[in-house]
Amino acid sequence: MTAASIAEPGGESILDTPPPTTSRPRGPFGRLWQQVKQAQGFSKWLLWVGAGITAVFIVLAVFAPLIAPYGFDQYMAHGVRFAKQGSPNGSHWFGTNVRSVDVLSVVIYGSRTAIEVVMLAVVFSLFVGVPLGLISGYYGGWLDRILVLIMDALFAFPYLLLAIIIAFLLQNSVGSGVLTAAIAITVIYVPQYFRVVRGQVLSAREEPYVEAARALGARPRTIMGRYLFFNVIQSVPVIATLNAADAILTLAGLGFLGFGIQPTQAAEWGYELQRGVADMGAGLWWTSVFPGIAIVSLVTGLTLVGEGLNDVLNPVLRKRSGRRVVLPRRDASATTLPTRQGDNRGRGEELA
Amino acid sequence: MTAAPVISVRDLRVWYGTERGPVRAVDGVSFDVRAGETLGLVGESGCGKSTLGRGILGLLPSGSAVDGSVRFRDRELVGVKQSDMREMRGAELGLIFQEPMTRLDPLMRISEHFAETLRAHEPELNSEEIDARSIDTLRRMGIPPTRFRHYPHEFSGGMRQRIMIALALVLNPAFVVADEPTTALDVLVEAQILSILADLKRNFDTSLLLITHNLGIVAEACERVAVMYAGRIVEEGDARQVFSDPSHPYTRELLRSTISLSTTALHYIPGSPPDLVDPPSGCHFHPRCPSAMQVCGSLDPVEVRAPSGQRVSCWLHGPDELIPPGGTAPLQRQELASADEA
Amino acid sequence: MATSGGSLRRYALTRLALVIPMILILLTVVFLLMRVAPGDPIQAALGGKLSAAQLEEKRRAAGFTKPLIVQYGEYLKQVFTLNLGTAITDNQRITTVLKVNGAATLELSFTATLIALVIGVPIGLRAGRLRDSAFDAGGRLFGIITYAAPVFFVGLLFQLVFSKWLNWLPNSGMLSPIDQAELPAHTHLSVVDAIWDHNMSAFVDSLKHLAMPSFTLGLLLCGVVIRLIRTNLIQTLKGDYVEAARARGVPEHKVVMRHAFRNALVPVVTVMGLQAALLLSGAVLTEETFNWPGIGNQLVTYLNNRDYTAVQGIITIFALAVVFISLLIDFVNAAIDPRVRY
Amino acid sequence: MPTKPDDLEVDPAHVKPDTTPLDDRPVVLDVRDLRVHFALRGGFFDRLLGRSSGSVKAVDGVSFTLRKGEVLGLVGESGSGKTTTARALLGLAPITGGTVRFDAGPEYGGPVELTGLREPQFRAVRQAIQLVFQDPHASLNPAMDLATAVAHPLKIHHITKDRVEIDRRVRAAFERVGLAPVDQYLHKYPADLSGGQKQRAVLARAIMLNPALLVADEPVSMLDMSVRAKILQLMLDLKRDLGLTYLYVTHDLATAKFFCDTIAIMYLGRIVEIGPAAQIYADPKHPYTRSLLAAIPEPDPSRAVPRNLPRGEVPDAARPPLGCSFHPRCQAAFAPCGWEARDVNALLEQRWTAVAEDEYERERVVVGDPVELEAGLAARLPDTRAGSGAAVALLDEIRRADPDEPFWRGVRSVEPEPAGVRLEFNEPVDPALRNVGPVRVACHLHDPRFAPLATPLETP
Repeated sequence: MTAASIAEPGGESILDTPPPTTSRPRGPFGRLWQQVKQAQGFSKWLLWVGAGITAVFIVLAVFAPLIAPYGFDQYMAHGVRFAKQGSPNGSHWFGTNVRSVDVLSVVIYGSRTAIEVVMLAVVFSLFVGVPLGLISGYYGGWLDRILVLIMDALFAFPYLLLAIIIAFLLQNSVGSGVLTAAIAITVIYVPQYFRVVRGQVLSAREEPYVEAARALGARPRTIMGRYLFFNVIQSVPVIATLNAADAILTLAGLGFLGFGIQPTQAAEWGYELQRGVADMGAGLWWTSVFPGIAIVSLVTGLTLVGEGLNDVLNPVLRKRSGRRVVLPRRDASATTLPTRQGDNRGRGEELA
Repeated sequence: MTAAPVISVRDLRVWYGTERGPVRAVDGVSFDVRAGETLGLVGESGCGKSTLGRGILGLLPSGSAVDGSVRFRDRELVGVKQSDMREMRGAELGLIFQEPMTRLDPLMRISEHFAETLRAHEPELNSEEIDARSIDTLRRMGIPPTRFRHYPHEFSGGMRQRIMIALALVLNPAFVVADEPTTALDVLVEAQILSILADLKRNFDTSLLLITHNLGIVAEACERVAVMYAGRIVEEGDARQVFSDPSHPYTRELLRSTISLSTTALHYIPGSPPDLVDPPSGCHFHPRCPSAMQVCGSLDPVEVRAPSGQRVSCWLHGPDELIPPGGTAPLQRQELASADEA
Repeated sequence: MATSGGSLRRYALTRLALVIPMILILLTVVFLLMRVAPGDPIQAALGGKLSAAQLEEKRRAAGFTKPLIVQYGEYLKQVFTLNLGTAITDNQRITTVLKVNGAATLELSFTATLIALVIGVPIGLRAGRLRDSAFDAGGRLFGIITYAAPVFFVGLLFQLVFSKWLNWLPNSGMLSPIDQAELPAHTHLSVVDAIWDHNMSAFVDSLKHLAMPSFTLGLLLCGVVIRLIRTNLIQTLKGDYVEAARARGVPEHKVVMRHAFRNALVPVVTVMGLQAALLLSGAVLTEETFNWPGIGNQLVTYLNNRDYTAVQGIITIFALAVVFISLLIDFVNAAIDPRVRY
Repeated sequence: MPTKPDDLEVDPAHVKPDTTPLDDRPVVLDVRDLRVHFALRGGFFDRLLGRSSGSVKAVDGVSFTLRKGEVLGLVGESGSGKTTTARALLGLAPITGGTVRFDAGPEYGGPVELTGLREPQFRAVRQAIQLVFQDPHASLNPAMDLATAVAHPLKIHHITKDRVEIDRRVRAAFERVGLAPVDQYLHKYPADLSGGQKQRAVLARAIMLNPALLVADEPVSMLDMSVRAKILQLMLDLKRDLGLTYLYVTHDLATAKFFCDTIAIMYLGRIVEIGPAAQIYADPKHPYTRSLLAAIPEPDPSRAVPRNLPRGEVPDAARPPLGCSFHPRCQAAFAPCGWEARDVNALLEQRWTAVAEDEYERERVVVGDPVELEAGLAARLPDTRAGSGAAVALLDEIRRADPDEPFWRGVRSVEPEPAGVRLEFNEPVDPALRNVGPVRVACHLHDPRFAPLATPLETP
């Protein structure tokens, strides 16, 4: 509490350069889009390549029935059973697996499952984590302390185990489908949103504009809704995409350990990999390599988007400028007069 | 003036890039600082004074472009190799910063800061010599030797600024840039630091470029003053002379709008400083200048020697032969919207 | 603010006292998770094998008929007396499981962390320092892909290439059966046991078994390490004290290593501590892929057998491990950062 | 020489049309013995053992009155409690003691006692008291355009929901603060404006609810020199036109001199001097006020004079010095000012900063490194060579080297002990504000009981 912060009149921080005269489109989404558009160099590459990969999987997921040659659990067509563990060929490009199901169809339908689960999980955890973080951070006190302890405990807990236990416990009541997986994954991501939002609220709460709102007589609800929310959710797109990537790995992990979605419910890549372990021992690579590549690609795609967004939105990582300045030659400017005839001091003494 | 300049800056330009285009932070600046002299560089925020100070030491963000000339004694600093520049920084050229609270590495003891600095430039020193020299410099800045091995967070803001000054001076540099060294400090501590800076040349024989927005500090601590506006030096000369008889309209208006204990009436300059991405043509001050003439908006002013002795870049002082016919007529301007002013 | 004399010991005591509520909360979470589970643990584990009367007897013996609060008390008592009960399905004491399988997990996690640090730290450092260079782009992509590839998939590929096609490394397990039989279990860490016994062939054998699982898990962590170090280094490189060090002419490698990297370590260590969760989760999957006799592998077995007591015991162990790691991390941070101790 | 543009010049005499003498106007704010103490969040261990880790007395017994149309300047360095005082008036910092009576007249609902108000009740008071912050950029929500931000007080207090009415009022406020042409500014975001423009918008928001009292916390200190006068002028115009009363919080004595009718100088949570601005500037009584005034760098090289500055810095508010908080820095301090054990450390450090390295080493061996001495009226300085009397000799030496050091005026006795030396100090007396002419000063120099002691003092 001593000489910490007093006025900094000449402070070159805020009032450094006069602001541009043109007004930019705003609103939270306008601002986000504005920043995304300004991405440069590698960040831009990350964003667009990631978005491209993700878009491919979204298309696969939405139009799976039209794109996939067979159903996700179809093992025969036209009355003919497919070969068991058949190698890739003209009619089954990715081969067939131990259940005689077409691997290509499983991979395509798998993207549908993955995206369903991840979207549900992200939406659920946003709806739980963000308000909790806002309330906890703004009010503080015992409620905050208890929530923080619980969330920290959940966060520190090995997330896969948590998901397994939740899935395991929900098996009897909810079943072992998409919803169970989504809830299990939600539980492990809520603490992340909570932590991030709460952290942002804690720092935003000290901002003069929040105090100004209080000084105007605004109620806590108004302050949270109008002053904190939009300034706090800036980092949410980044975590949401990175978490979506992470959630796909968790879903696959659940499937791999046998606690995920059962093959009768939907096609799931992790489960396919688990079944592929035995095949791999026999040298039958296609039953596991294709679903594996699908996981890696989708996760990579989402992570690239997340990293790209982080570059663009995170003020810490944002660069002030990327462009190199090239000075125009002096004599190019007609108004610059090279003669400095008035100066008759200093020049002559240039070198001692 | 007989002393040779320690630093001689000629036509220096420093531009750096932003999304909106290059910022002409320093746009053709010339001045000298002589041995043992303190030159005050004064200007409002955003006028490029900090960029100028850093430009001399080669500490600019990547993507900046520099040309012109900075001579330190007989060495040219513009375009010098980074490694050579590094060797000169600290040893020959020092820098004191605005915000002392964050300038010391929080994980290192004060003693380690000194050891690192001295070892970087004088590797032959042993640790007793390093300690002795550091403690001696600190003592001259008013830091007791008992606190030599403390961590930065154990010091107050004023103490940290004293430590920063000691760190800049422990190698006895010939030239030091002090960039708003007291702006973040309380007024009593500011006065303490200013008196330390004023003693510099007595104790260390160091030339100082004191960058500030506060005319009072210049009056207090500097022999000469250079007034900077929108990337250019508009007036430069003996401090007493400039303060008592300012030649450039900007200097005059700035002095009048400064609120001091002797202020009896409020005065201000209309408009606000220009955007350095797209500065006004001709004299950058002409849109705000109460004395603007036709010529001011079209031609860059030429530096002349004012009758009172200071160098000034303003068409009011000529040279008359360069002003086109009719150029001295008063400039007709649109009425400024009142909010454009602030 | 400037309270000097705060000691590491005092900090350690304070921090230790905080462990108790953290453990209690985690234990409560574990207990509630396991008890709100619908269905009957005994029925689930042994149903069909025993008669109804025998099941009822088992139920009473296991204490499932008592009120929940009593069960909770007994559970806490168990944990604090370091007796985690006996598995229902195979009658193994959970503490034995911890000793035998825990050692295998420790061996795997430790080696994997080592690999992640050895690969990740230099890449992250260089990528952060040369931001936006080709190296940075490559390093980031490497980090992203190693993180994006699920451990079990990477494990499968490794098995396919190094075991099936090249036949260099054993497909799975911790030791070949012959060494397994010969090597006495001093520590249950096969590499250490082999050295202890001066058993060269067992040593090589254990390393060969360790290679693929630890690399698989190490690569996963490596992505996290690269990202963390890079981001934090970029941040600290912008620090005011870094610029100040440069202004004193401190050589660039010292600026990076001593100032930027050391300051970046504080958040890196903190987040790495939280990544213990990732490590343990990854370990479960790796163990399953390579049939590594670790505690995660054992957990999956018990889960599949619906053995609630065993699952609860193992989860408790994980929870305690998490608390222990976070404690360790805080001590490391206190050692790095003098400000933490106050 | 061009002539000065007269239209920009404003004679301050014109902006104070209310000719009623200040003392005859109604009291808007009456603050008595205001205290804002923050409990120190001690370590977990302390709380576990039930140890209290004390409190920071950010504001410790502040009293002043503010009459209608008055401008009171609350002046002090950082840590003086001036901002906390301002925030407490709006319920943004907890009032832990004293009374604060706010009475802006019947149109604002009559007198209110602010101490003990709960947050929902305070919200109503905040229609009548408005706050302007130091940093105009940070005090506007970056995600809100100016029109929404300025209109927001109307919505918060449910004044009106009529869009036309809101628009009319917002435009009027924009005009009033000089954000014209209005249409050009209505839908800008804070990031698009210069510092001065933002501060105008903040002022527009502040006057939206027709407040009676405006608390301005360093409203111009982050603005450029050439802009400050403009905003101050605007504030004076608003005061004249809207009948406002100002509490002007600042560290800048120069703007305060111009702007304020009354000045209160704060140091470490207390007012040390308060009175009419003209008196304070013409004849400062408290040594602290004197040093503040002497320390302001004047933009006039011919007037730069060497000054006798107080040493050191503002102490930690969690552990304030005994007696007068300013005594460790004060050149004129004497016996009753509160000399105590902790001052011995400062004495030694001051000594060791001055002497040569070898002497320092020699003396440090005698008494060891200074340890953190607790506040108290007796100090024991260890002597590593017990019984040699080296510590006593050292103290004598220090005293001989600088006999005028105020520290010695506070020492009552120096007693050699077996393992060192024991210093005892005079009983500290807390200085209270007392009338000295037209001003009130808290300093023993102006207390007739002690004043005789203040002249060069005989020490035991």
